[in-house]
Amino acid sequence: MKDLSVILSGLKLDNPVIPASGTFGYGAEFKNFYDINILGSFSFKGTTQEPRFGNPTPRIAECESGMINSIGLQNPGIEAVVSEILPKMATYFKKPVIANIGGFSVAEFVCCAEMLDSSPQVGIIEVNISCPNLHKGGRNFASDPLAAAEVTAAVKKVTDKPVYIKLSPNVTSITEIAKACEDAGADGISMINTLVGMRIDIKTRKPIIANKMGGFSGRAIFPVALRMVYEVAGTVNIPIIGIGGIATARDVIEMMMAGATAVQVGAENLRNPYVCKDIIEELPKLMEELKIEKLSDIIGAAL
Amino acid sequence: MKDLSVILSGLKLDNPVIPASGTFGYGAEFKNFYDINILGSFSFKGTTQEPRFGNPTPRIAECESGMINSIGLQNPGIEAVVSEILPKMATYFKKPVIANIGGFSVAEFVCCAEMLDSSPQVGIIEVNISCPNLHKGGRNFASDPLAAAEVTAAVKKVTDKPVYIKLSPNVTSITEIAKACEDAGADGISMINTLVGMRIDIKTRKPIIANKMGGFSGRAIFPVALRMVYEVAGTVNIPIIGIGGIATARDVIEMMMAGATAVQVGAENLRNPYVCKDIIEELPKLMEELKIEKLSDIIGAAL
Amino acid sequence: MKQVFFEIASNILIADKVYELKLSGDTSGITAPGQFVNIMIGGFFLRRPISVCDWDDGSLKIIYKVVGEGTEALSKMENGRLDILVGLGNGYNLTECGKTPLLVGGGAGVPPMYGLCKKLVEAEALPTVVIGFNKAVDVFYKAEFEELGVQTIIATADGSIGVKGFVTDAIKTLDREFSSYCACGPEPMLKALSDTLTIKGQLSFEERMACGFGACMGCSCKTRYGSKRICRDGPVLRSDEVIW
Amino acid sequence: MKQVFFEIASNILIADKVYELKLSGDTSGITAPGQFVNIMIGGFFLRRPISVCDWDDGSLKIIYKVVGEGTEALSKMENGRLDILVGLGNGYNLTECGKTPLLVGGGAGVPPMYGLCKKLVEAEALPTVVIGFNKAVDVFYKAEFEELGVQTIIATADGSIGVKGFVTDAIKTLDREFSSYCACGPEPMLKALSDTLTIKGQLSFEERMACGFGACMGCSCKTRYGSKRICRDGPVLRSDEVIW
Ligand SMILES: Cc1cc2nc3c(=O)[nH]c(=O)nc-3n(C[C@H](O)[C@H](O)[C@H](O)COP(=O)(O)OP(=O)(O)OC[C@H]3O[C@@H](n4cnc5c(N)ncnc54)[C@H](O)[C@@H]3O)c2cc1C
Ligand SMILES: Cc1cc2nc3c(=O)[nH]c(=O)nc-3n(C[C@H](O)[C@H](O)[C@H](O)COP(=O)(O)OP(=O)(O)OC[C@H]3O[C@@H](n4cnc5c(N)ncnc54)[C@H](O)[C@@H]3O)c2cc1C
Ligand SMILES: Cc1cc2nc3c(=O)[nH]c(=O)nc-3n(C[C@H](O)[C@H](O)[C@H](O)COP(=O)(O)O)c2cc1C
Ligand SMILES: Cc1cc2nc3c(=O)[nH]c(=O)nc-3n(C[C@H](O)[C@H](O)[C@H](O)COP(=O)(O)O)c2cc1C
Ligand code: FES
Ligand code: FES
Repeated sequence: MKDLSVILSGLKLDNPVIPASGTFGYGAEFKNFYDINILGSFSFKGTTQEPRFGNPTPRIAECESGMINSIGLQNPGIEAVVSEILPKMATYFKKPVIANIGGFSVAEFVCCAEMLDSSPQVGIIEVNISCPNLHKGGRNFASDPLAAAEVTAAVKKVTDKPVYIKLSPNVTSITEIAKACEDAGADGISMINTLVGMRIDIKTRKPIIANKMGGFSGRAIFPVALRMVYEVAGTVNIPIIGIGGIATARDVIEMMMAGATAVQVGAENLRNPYVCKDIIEELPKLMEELKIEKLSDIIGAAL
Repeated sequence: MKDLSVILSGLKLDNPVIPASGTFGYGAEFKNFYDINILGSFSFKGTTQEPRFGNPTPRIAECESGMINSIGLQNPGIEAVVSEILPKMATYFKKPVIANIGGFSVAEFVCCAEMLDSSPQVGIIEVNISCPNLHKGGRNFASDPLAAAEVTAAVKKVTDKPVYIKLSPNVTSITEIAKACEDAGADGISMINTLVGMRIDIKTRKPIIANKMGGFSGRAIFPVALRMVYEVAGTVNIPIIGIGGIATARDVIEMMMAGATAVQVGAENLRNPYVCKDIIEELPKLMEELKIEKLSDIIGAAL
Repeated sequence: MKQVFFEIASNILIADKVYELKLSGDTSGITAPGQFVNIMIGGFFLRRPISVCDWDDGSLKIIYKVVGEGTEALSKMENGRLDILVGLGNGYNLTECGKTPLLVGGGAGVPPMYGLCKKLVEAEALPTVVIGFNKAVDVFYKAEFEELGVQTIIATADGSIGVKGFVTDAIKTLDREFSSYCACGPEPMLKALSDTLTIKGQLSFEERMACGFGACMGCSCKTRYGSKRICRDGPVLRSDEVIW
Repeated sequence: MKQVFFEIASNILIADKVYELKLSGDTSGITAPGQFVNIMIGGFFLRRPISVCDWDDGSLKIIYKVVGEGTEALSKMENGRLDILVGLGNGYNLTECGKTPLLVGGGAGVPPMYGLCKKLVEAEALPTVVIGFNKAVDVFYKAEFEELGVQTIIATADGSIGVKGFVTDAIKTLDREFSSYCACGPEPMLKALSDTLTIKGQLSFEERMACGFGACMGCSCKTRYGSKRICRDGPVLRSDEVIW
């Protein structure tokens, strides 16, 4: 029997496979495809303080080996999530979930984290700092080490749950941001969020996405995500959840060798709703081939 | 008859299709595949002051819809290029060429530019500022607006040829760097160079590339390149050569609508040596379909 | 909602750039006309959403227009297997259609009207069909609708066949009361219908989609009853909830 | 150096994970044994470099081992067309081989030795062949070499067939003088040969490649005569220029 378990800040997962925020909703649709309790965990759709409709449509554009999304954090707001969605989720998902929160001010992150702190279903709070900081003239939290540290420290103060900061790849030095988060008390790093990308409709001569640009993800971004995880793993001492372009068991192994303790699968869920199940079934076979007994043994093997 | 011509800082090209530096050598291999005089121009392999062997091998790794290279600027040095290679090139390429230069100090860029200034074959000097600045502790010229401006101004001083600065995408704000180059006198912007990427061999558990990381390019990076060209086109008033993931005539049109005056095709040349010829033949048909008479009319159409 | 691997039975051109694709495989996931399927095409990242045109136990028919690279690639497949998610979306509600519904299809919006018409006829309703195209070469499925025994009016923008003008012009020629209307087609057509007709309608919308099964919020739209996902809560919306 | 679209004639398993692929198409671009071709495989960005094993007017034979996803995909193709760049690299120089050359192949390095052997025999030289494998199930082409009328010694690491040990062990059993040697196989084997044999040798090297035709500098190596590109100035290097 292969041992697929990994531990994220004291939370033991049966396996390292976690659907990524925004690509799995609250799990309700996927449970029609397979028993989602086979997953390590899942990260639910990014939640903000107030309900948000999100961006105008079209919100989706296709790319070679990937896609662009511009959902704009559509969600029912933290109150509805805590009081309506989490209780419903408890009926079909029996493991601790990763609660992804977004925000446009430090206060918004703090409010969301506070409300999630008392939920026993939440295993980890994942703080998506890729949104622009409306209080600082739209500068991104994720591209400024001071802002990233400020959010981290503030969220840490209001919750006892492990806090993972989700980083954006659209920066000159992601290690600098990761280090700032670690120093500010982050329990782990989730990385990477989407690259900023764009497509133009050559017939209409206009951007396909109503908001012009959006977040580019899918298989195409794997080499960038892997490199960044490798760099950050060489810099910080907290666990990393590797995200970006993962679609196969081989990708999972490669990402773990780069230094990730667990992984999240994003866009691939949208084209192949069974991908996480496929990966979980394939992992023990691939481990056999590669002579790996305990999956956690390979974390950072390439460092 | 469709008009495919475009003008880069006074230099009229028959069409906007230019093989990118490092993927076309000095044209000698490609002339065995087709008559390379059909090209708009081509950008030759990055040249440094001294000859360089480059990085250890393996230097190549494959990715989904792309590849990583870590050539490390292998080249015979500027003197050999000017005195031996350019005269030989004159026998088979009859159009002005784009001279790509690299450097690890401002003085190195200046030396290369000076030596190329007197060559009538050189139409444009393309300054690849993605190399680390050895004089400033390895900080990248391309990620620091001041360093980028310094190189630009210094090179401009020693040559009357149009100077295009080639930007790296691995930065938080590419518009900031582009603006700095424009303000320092750049005649145009070439963008983008490769994204930093990595792959690991899961059998050996080691990075595939000897130098661990390398430059990721090919179709996968097109949405990132397009977005950055669009951003920079909205910021500067000098022409842009759009580079990154271009493989089809549709990509060329899309990149030009984003604001590029011409384009460069990189990695795709290595897998399909005929790609530039294919694109040049396909462009008039696609223009017919899209009711475009003069290709230069669509530059920046999506802005 | 189900993943099924279908075998291509045939894939033939039936009008200018329009193909009819017959597939065999498990159709038990399909529950209503107006639902759609989401087709994986080799070499493309996203699936392509296409309406169910007709189905029975073990076979499925869809009709698609070649508009881009995905549908172009699909049109070249002569045999083999296709990975398809079936039974997506709500579809039309037959009860709400009433006894004498008007079915309106425009261009690539015609196919779901066929399946709907068939189910209505089976349920002993008396639908009337109005379908619009640009010109004669674009027209398809006139005979198929007529074989169902329903009155079928064609409108073409250039008048080369049937009533000259839009579906709304053709509807004006029908001096009759309808219990409700169902429509699928370009958004301007849907809006024109909703502006002209006072009876209740069920309108099918399109949006760029990623998942097609409700998980990504890629296809949201605002309605009078809050935000809805075209792929899951739609594609069929009631005329009184649509915000134009 | 030429792009050719070849038709797959056959693609069969001839040893453990080793396939022989016969192709028909224009082989006029191939000029010497030891050259290689670069094969585009659907879904992969880079082509896969594989040595020419044998060729005549209109047909080409290559032998490849399944080691990763590309060769795995190739092994599943039964028919169809392949986009291949042919005539890449320098190949072995027959004149330099002399009258009585020793040909040494290891594992996936055996195939080019066959084409070389054939050309040498045609040129009335008297080659001796030593080929090494890990174990009996890996062995291929013993009979084919023997059919050329040349002495063919097999070495296997586990001794399950032929001489137990490496090719160098097998060579020790040959009490004879050779005019030169030619080799292709894993780098440790090439180094061992170069360390043991004092005669002139031509050694074929492998490197990760992007273009395969000399444009990208992906495959450079340092030699005593400056830097060379394995794909263009190689894959065959002379033993006296190699820097180990
Ligand atoms: C619910 C629904 C039902 C549909 N039913 C039919 C049908 O029965 N017959 C038919 O011909 N067409 C139908 N369409 C439209 C069909 O999905 C598009 O024509 C098709 O996706 C175009 O793909 P392409 O690769 O050829 O075009 P490209 O433009 O190359 O596609 C690029 C991307 O844009 C998306 N896209 C392009 N046009 C549309 C569109 N109109 N709607 C949604 N996404 C689009 C594609 O899915 C793909 O992700 C339907 C669309 C939806 C949403
Ligand atoms: C000049 C030359 C001649 C060769 N001749 C033969 C031959 O006749 N028979 C044979 O079985 N093999 C031969 N090889 C090795 C063959 O190219 C690799 O086994 C093959 O590319 C592996 O592809 P893959 O997709 O299965 O492996 P993967 O590991 O999935 O490939 C990933 C990438 O690495 C490259 N790669 C992996 N292994 C090698 C290697 N050993 N050498 C170069 N690139 C590699 C691939 O080309 C691809 O770009 C030759 C290599 C070279 C350079
Ligand atoms: C449709 C979509 C919606 C997303 N929404 C969120 C979100 O709400 N919060 C978040 O932190 N990341 C969000 N992401 C980013 C993913 O969680 C993930 O970081 C990114 O897509 C990279 O992984 P991938 O390449 O596997 O898709 C979203 C991604 C997609 C494709
Ligand atoms: C093998 C290889 C070598 C390269 N060498 C150089 C170089 O010497 N100088 C330079 O400015 N860019 C170099 N580049 C970058 C390309 O010119 C181009 O900017 C980049 O690859 C993105 O384009 P693509 O996606 O079409 O490949 C190289 C790229 C590749 C793939
Ligand atoms: S397309 Fe994903 S929710 Fe509708
Ligand atoms: S692989 Fe490109 S030069 Fe050899």
